[in-house]
Amino acid sequence: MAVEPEMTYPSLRQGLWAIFKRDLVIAFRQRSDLVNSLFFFIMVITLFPLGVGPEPEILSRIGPGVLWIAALLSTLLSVDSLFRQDYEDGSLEILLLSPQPLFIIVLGKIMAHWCITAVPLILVSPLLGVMLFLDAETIGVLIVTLLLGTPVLSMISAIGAALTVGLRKGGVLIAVIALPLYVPVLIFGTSAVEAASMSLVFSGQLAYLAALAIFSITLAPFAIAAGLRISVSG
Amino acid sequence: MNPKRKQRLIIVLGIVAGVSAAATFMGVALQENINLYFSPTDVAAGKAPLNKRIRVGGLVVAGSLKRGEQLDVTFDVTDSVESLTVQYDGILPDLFREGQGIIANGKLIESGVVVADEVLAKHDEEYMPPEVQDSLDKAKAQGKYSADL
Amino acid sequence: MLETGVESQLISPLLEAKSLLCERDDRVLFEELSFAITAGDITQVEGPNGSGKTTLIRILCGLSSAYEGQLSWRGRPMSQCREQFCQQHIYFGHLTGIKAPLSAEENLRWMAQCRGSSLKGLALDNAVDQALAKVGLHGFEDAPVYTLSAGQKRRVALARLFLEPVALWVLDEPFTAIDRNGVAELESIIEQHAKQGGAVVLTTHHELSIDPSHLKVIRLGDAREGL
Amino acid sequence: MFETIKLYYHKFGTPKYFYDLTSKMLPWLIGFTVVLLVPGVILGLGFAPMDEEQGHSYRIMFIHVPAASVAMSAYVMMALAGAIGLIWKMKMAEIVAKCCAPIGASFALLCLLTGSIWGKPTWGTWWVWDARLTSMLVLFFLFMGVIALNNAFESAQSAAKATALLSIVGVVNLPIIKYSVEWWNTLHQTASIKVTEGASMPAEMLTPLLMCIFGFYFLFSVLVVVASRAEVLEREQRSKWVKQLVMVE
Repeated sequence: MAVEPEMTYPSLRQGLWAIFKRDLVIAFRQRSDLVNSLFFFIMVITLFPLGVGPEPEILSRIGPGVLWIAALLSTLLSVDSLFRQDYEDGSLEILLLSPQPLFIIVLGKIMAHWCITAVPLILVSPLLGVMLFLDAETIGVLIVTLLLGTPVLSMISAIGAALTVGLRKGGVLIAVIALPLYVPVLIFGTSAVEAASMSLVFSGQLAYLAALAIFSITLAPFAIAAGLRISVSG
Repeated sequence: MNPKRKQRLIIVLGIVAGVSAAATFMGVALQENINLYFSPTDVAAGKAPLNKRIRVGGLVVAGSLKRGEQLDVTFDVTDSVESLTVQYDGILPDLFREGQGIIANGKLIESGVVVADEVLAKHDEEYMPPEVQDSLDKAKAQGKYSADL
Repeated sequence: MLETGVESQLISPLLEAKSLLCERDDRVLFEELSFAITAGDITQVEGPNGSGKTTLIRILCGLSSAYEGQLSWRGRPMSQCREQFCQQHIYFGHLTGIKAPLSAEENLRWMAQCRGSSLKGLALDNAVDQALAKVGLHGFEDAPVYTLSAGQKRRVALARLFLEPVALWVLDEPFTAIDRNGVAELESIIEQHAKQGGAVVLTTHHELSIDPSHLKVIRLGDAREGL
Repeated sequence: MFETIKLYYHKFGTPKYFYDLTSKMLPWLIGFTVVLLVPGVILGLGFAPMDEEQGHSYRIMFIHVPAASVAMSAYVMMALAGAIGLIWKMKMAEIVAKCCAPIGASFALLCLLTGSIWGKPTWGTWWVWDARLTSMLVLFFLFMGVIALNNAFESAQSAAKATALLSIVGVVNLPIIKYSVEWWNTLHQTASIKVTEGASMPAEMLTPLLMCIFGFYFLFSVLVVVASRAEVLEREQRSKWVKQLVMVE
């Protein structure tokens, strides 16, 4: 009878926390990633008044949609580096060979990514909302929808990032893969804000967004983990 | 319980909890009557704010359409309980007919009067869906064969 | 350190491969490849470029599932004991997995945590310091890795081998970017690991100065296994 | 019973068996396609009665509806085949899944084009952001995503796995997308219940429509089979049976 070294089972929380902390520390040491996607978000939004005209009427009408689409694009832009840096320096292989379940590691990485890219964006959105002539209540609802919706965006785009991490031309491909899947989030997000701006009840849309968020947080990590294994083993 | 089983149990419980929470929210959302516009009853009950861009919807009351000197029109919209008046200055959509469902975007200037900047007619056509059965059923119900998709 | 491995080495092999077959887009890299790695073995995978050395290494360490045949770890099929296997081997590939913005110490710490190491807090700090001292990086613990030279980065990665006793080392070209002294050091480290009852699988283009009688060879390229 | 199913499943999963079987099936499939589609289209486009409201323009329905139906089914089939390939490592399923994508995308495109042509006389515009139009457009995008991903990989094995995963994710999302788009579009509609004036589709219209739908399904299966056979030959070009086949012919 062979004596085996005892298997130590680290708690799932410990694995999640370790990778989350690592990614946050790295992001704060290389601030460019953090700042770039935020500035992209701000600049896209400031382009709209220049493109469609500065009339408050028009801007307040398209404002929620503009903010949402800018959020969506900046998520898409930043997600390419989510696994690519790890893939290029080899730490993705180490993560894949961890005894921890891969989906937990993936979840930790995406949580860190969300904190780095989505949170600053949500924090500046009230300011941009004011620049687009949205009223206070609308801005409040907008922030709630972004809070619920951006995790879904992160999860969906991470699936694209996982599948394309081994490929040289990742960026555009992620967009082609992920954009069609963004449709429901965009619809429910903008619709809630629009309803709020008309003083209609919007709790229904928020409930849909919450359902999408929980659903994607629960199941997407498994798809992302499978995608990473396919990309790395290929 | 051995640690591996325990870990698996936690994962399975997590998935079950997540999926059922999502389902619960979905259920809440479906219960919630998502109003995309104010009905004349809502407006009569004072739910719609004054002087704010809102959306109202209902059926055009037969015989209520009055055309002004130029493009301006007024008509009444009802949900068969209450009704309100819509003033509009612009070209009505092709599908606009009396008895037809419409949506108007605009401002409520006084109780029961909406100044619309946009009037949308409900798509009269019932579209034929890709699924055969569905399309046939609808065509049956409609009695005509209309633009699909 | 590895006393647990000593008993098992006499009884059953650590890693066993039975009739492995790997096809890469209609080209058979190897087929009917069978071998066993027992504790104390140093096994070198040999073959010309493109013969599938790295592919075999990636299959052995569990990164690639593009194979047919059976792999087992301590007598159990690999699919049933992935966690144990992951905890009891270290893979060291072409890419080191070292994060440049982090310090050497931080790098080793997250690697240990990621492996689900039982070391925590002070014990982990000590283990990290000792491992770094072992690869000659004493005094460089807190410097961000991007300030180190390529060889030093490689050493940071190698320090991972000393964090905790691990049964199997899977090394793919471990001698890249390491100076002559370093190579000799690494070779003696590998031999020592084998002597203590560990096992090593490696590929290298470098002529090993390890005693050939201790060295097992898996030869790829002529489609049949050596051993 | 179960064992025999398993046996046949594995047998069918081998490229050679698939090739032999489809050699026998293909004439039948083509036969059914022709028998259904030719009279279906002729009857539909030429002889079915004119619609009282839309005149002749409704006739495009005989192409449009089947195309939409087949495009949807193609996506589901692609995901199913992909899942089988991913889980049981069945090569044949991977090949079929790969072949479904461009064919399904073509049908979705055909559906969008015919819809647009139909929209012009009916709505007076080439495009309407209608729920069904929009969800068909999204379906087309999903197909394009799968095709793009498949082309991006150099290794056919990884490509098959990656696209299988993507199409499974897409299938999970398909109902959510469809539902949300439909719900989004109800903005343009009132909640009023339409009063229906009974009267059903006359048999002269229904018959050609059904013939066209089934004909399109057979057409789809013919296309998938032909494409898969070509793919099988290319992948297995080094195997003995393909060499023999080439020698004989």
